[in-house]
Amino acid sequence: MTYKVSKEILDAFPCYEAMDNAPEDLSLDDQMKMYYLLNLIREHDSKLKELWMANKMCGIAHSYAGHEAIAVGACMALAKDDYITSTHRGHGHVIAKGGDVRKTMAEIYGRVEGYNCGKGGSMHIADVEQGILGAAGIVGSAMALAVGAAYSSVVLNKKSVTVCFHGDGGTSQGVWHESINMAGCWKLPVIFLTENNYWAVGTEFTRVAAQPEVYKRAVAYDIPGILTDGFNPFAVYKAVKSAAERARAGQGPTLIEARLMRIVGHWVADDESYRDPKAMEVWWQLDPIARMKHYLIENNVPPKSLEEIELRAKNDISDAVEYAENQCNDPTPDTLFKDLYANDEII
Amino acid sequence: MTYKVSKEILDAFPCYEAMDNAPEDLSLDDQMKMYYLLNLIREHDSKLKELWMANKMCGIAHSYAGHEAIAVGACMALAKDDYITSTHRGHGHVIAKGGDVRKTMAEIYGRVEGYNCGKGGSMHIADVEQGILGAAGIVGSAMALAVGAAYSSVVLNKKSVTVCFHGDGGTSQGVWHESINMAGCWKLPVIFLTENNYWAVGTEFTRVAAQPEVYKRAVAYDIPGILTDGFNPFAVYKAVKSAAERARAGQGPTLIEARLMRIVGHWVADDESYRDPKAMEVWWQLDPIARMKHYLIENNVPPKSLEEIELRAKNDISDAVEYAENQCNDPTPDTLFKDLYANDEII
Amino acid sequence: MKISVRQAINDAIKEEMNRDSNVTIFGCDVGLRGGAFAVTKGLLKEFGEWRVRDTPISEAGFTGIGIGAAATGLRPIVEILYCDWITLAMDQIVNTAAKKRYMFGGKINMPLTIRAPFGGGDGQAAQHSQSFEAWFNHVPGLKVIAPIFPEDVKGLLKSAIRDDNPVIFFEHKLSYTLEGEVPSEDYTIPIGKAKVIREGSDVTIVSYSMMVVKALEAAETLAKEGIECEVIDLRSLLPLDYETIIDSLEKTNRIVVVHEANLRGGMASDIVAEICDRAFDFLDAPPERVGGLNVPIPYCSCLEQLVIPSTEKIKKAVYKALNR
Amino acid sequence: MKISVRQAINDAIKEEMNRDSNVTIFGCDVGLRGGAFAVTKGLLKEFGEWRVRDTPISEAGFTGIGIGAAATGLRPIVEILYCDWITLAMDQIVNTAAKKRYMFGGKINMPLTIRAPFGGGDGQAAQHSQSFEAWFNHVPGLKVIAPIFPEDVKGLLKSAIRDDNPVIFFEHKLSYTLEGEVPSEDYTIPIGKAKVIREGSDVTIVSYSMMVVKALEAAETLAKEGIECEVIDLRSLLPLDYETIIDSLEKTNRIVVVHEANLRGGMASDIVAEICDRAFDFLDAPPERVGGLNVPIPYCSCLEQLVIPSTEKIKKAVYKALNR
Ligand SMILES: Cc1ncc(C[n+]2csc(CCOP(=O)(O)OP(=O)(O)O)c2C)c(N)n1
Ligand SMILES: Cc1ncc(C[n+]2csc(CCOP(=O)(O)OP(=O)(O)O)c2C)c(N)n1
Ligand SMILES: [Mg+2]
Ligand SMILES: [Mg+2]
Repeated sequence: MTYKVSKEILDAFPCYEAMDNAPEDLSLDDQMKMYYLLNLIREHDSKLKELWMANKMCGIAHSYAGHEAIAVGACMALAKDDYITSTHRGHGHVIAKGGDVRKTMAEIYGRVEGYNCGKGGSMHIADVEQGILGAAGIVGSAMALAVGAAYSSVVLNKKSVTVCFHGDGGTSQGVWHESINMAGCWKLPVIFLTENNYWAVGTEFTRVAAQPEVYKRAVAYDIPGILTDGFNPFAVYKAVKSAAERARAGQGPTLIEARLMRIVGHWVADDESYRDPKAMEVWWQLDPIARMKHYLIENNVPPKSLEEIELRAKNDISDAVEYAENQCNDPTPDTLFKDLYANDEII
Repeated sequence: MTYKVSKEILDAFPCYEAMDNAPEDLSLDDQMKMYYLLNLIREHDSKLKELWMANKMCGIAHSYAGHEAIAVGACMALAKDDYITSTHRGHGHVIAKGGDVRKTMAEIYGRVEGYNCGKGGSMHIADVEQGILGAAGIVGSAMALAVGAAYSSVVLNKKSVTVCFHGDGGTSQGVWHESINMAGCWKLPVIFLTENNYWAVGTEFTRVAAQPEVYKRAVAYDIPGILTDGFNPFAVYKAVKSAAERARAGQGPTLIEARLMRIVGHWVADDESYRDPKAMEVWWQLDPIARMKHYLIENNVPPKSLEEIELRAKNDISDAVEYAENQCNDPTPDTLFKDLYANDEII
Repeated sequence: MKISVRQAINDAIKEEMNRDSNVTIFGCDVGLRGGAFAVTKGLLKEFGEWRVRDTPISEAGFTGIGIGAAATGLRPIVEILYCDWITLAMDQIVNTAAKKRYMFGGKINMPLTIRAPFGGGDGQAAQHSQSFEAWFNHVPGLKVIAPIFPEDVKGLLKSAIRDDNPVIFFEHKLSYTLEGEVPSEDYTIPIGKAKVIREGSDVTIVSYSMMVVKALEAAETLAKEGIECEVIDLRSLLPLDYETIIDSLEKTNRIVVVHEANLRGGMASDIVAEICDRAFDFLDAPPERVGGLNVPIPYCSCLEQLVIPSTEKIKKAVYKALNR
Repeated sequence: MKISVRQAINDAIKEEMNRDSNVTIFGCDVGLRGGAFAVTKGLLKEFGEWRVRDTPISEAGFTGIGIGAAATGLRPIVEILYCDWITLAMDQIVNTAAKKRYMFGGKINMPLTIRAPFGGGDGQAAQHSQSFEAWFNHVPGLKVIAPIFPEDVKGLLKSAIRDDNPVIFFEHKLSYTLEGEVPSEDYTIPIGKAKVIREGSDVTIVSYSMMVVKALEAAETLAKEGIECEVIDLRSLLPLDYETIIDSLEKTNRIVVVHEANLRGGMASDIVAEICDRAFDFLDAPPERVGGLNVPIPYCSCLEQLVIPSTEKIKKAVYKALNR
């Protein structure tokens, strides 16, 4: 039985790619891991609104709900010592790359046990150990960073590739162009992964992009441009996998456009005055979790084991929230000048 | 008799376009004017080295010698109230657009009678009356300016188009991308004219560009990309003319790559330690002045009238130098704070 | 008429757009969404997309477009949604907007207003909380203003829009709901004039933007202890009204300068140095400065609140100014 | 051994590249051409293009690449050919390089050196002559240095390269041919230490970069009039060695701060304000500041020379400091 998608959505989303077959190199274990990660990210970011409303976090946060296939598909194709750079909508990237949800949640709570000791918050979570070079609050700014990491890999003879996640909005930044140009010219092991979710806050991409089909811009850098279904973790996996192989073989960067729809608000308490949020809901038909679940069941995975995974994800997030809420501490004033300069030098 | 170009050059310069026919809409008078302007610019910029050596100018200057076909071809396709933005190598643009060589020379001398009252110098000559929005010392920075002028034209219902001259080096700046993207998206009447002379100071374009065929990058903005022979004033004229028509018809921008070779040094006293200047000289075969002269003679213009034009250009520049040298004055200290704020307000 | 700062900005822009058809807005989400802080609500509908332009996330590019448009007949207002990102447009602002008139011998006009919401205090961390006014103070060719009360915000924004020079207009991100009286008729407030908003004879407190509110709070509590502070709201930073400051200093002989931006390299240093130049003899005590601590703004409120000057710190500075 | 500043920089970089294979250079024309000012001559040949990288004209991009490389194991030196264009990389420097370690709770390293030739005086006009050190002084997380003599240039550049923080290294464009003795053995000079380069008891002149040379000139002519100036070369601006300044001030009780950058919002204001904080009682006269005039640098020398501080102006400031 194929997964059902309405004609309306299929028409609006021509890059739809059915989830018929898992990529050959993904074991069932891998697939189950992916399913867990999809759920873990969803659970994690579904908590945000509640936390924000209850004043548990300090600033604001952006939910990755609906985008999970991209981070999970991409990071599944990476090794631990590969790098990623992330965005303001970064929890999914961090978790998919191996981040610890206790530490992400603690950071969102502004706790000293958080990844950034409470100094970064939702928009800046980093874990260099896991190759997570950090989220960035400045749209587009991490592009060059990613290229720098890829440059390091070459000079230091590491086999790492770097995946640079960014939104459609980020593709309008100058540094997007500068970065891809240099990476393309020097054939650096970096993958530019555009999460084209059609929106940048309240602005539709087609209103501000001369060429909204991002993958076509690859011609301008003489590199491959790939369009993929951003709601489909297998599709993203395949695209990133082949780009990573290319990169490791010294053939240079790839521009991957993972297309999807930002179904949720821009940030956790977005009133979406600029569009009708109700009209977005049909897009949940493409929910990567539902699609993957359908695929796994079709492929004889017992529903019960999937439910177990779902429950585990839920519990892990509850645990993370409980941890952040009750077992963690606010940073003390004496940490204020710590971490500014190397060796905590004070200037 | 066709104009002779060596096989070596033809191989190295595949975009060579023979000057067989003048564009139909160019009268003989127009052509003679173009011939004059080519010579005027050449004479003007051939003086620079001497002036620099003799300490007549304050800072540095960049010669447009060899590039004349581009400015002259392009500006011939424009009206007085069309706009141009220029670069560090800007004298040619200014003169072709109607600038007065007495005032450019006076400015280079740092005289108060110069276009910028001695405050701008070689790299910043502007004449808003003639639609010359100014040269720019920051490579690439005038891109957005040009788009802004085009934006004005639309809002103010003017018929002006704007030509944005820039070098291959400028195409690597982020603002290049941002500007073309917005112009393309909003279909603004602007023409991006890349003078791809293969070099940016001591760096060959192919060493720093993933896609050195600049016109191909037009795909990234869903606009037309045109490659043209930058040593051929007719070819440039035609390309700009058609792009201007497109722009005036509300169909948006065009990216024109005028390819040529920077035969001269980057700046007037460049020792060119990074390349062999002797090896560049073969490129003078493509000298736009020689080619145009050949064409005109072939088309029955008496050589004598061409020599008259050449002499006139020479004299006009001698006059300009004489003017700047002997009839102009250094700015007086009381002008120091003038022109900083509107109405010479002092803050 | 009592309105919020948000309304004051919206009204100022709307009135100027009605008054002058060359006024045009550029910025991320200024149109359909009406601005992230809802300050441009309704304008797209009223004036159409050619005058209220939603831009891509291209700060350098759309600032540059504003500059080009200003040089060719429009009177643009560019919004940089958070002043932190003005870093992306520094070349355009500093090397082109500020210098074009001068470099070109006065032959070009630059009627450009750049609105830049600034300041911290709401847990948005290091890249969404900064205050960069001191940088622009260092750039000849610009004007810089940072009013806080609705009346001043409206009157000065209108002056900025009408001004033929590039003006950087800082509005505090936490001020949008702050309310106050504004005149009902059309009015402007001249750029470059400070305002004594509280009279006092013991110490002069000079400040701008949100810190004015805290300075007033500090002054009120100090008054209960018998210390009368004169509070000056600078409103404009470039040009800066030293006359008003020195007149006050002549009376109080003690001065405290307060701002939210981190102290090192901040506006307060410039003001103190200038006071030393112009009125050293009026000083009965070292001039005091209160500014943000010299760290990036941390995310968690517990730390953030230590970085941004508090009423308490202002009070301490006043005591210090009085104790010698 | 007597060498030029140009040679000092070249030697410093070469020695550090030999010492540490992670040191890597990025910039326009740093390779094949050996730098517009010929400071990186020969390095491409010696170290290959992966360590000496000619970049496209993408200041934001290649600065960002330097930052990313610094975060992942390299120790990059980024050259911004003229400091005027550092405006293009402000976001990368201010929002990423300066803040990454802090925002990430100390979990990332940022051993990055940004070389930025600065200053005017050679007729290159408004976009090729600026001095922006004061901006970076306002950014916590950075270090800023601006030495002028070959020994200091070499020793401090080596320290900058070895430093695990982002360091902005300003070198004066007119200083490359300036010669001086340097030790022949491997040495470094610590960041953050000023140097008394002339002793005197009447007035303290504090300066850095090219203005140190002019301050010395002024001091020499003043000595003939019997006025003995103590001249301090700050060398480092952030951190800044107030101890050395105050020690001198304790002796002279009069101070003149001199820099080339335009005065308003410049380093001198910060130094004066800080002196008022730390040593007001040592001041027998108002602290004097000498800086560039508050205009963009004009092209013609006749005007440019009015903008940049002259020996004469420094002398006048010394007289002023002494006359009360
Ligand atoms: C330089 C900069 N400009 C503007 C913003 C404000 N902003 C935050 S997220 C965002 C939209 C980003 O859109 P996109 O890149 O498509 O990512 P998405 O939110 O869709 O995941 C904007 C404009 C910013 N953070 N940085
Ligand atoms: C932002 C910036 N970076 C670097 C420079 C130094 N510079 C001046 S001209 C030039 C080369 C420009 O090359 P291109 O755009 O191809 O123009 P061309 O000189 O070949 O005409 C460079 C690097 C500059 N002026 N501005
Ligand atoms: Mg998006
Ligand atoms: Mg070139």
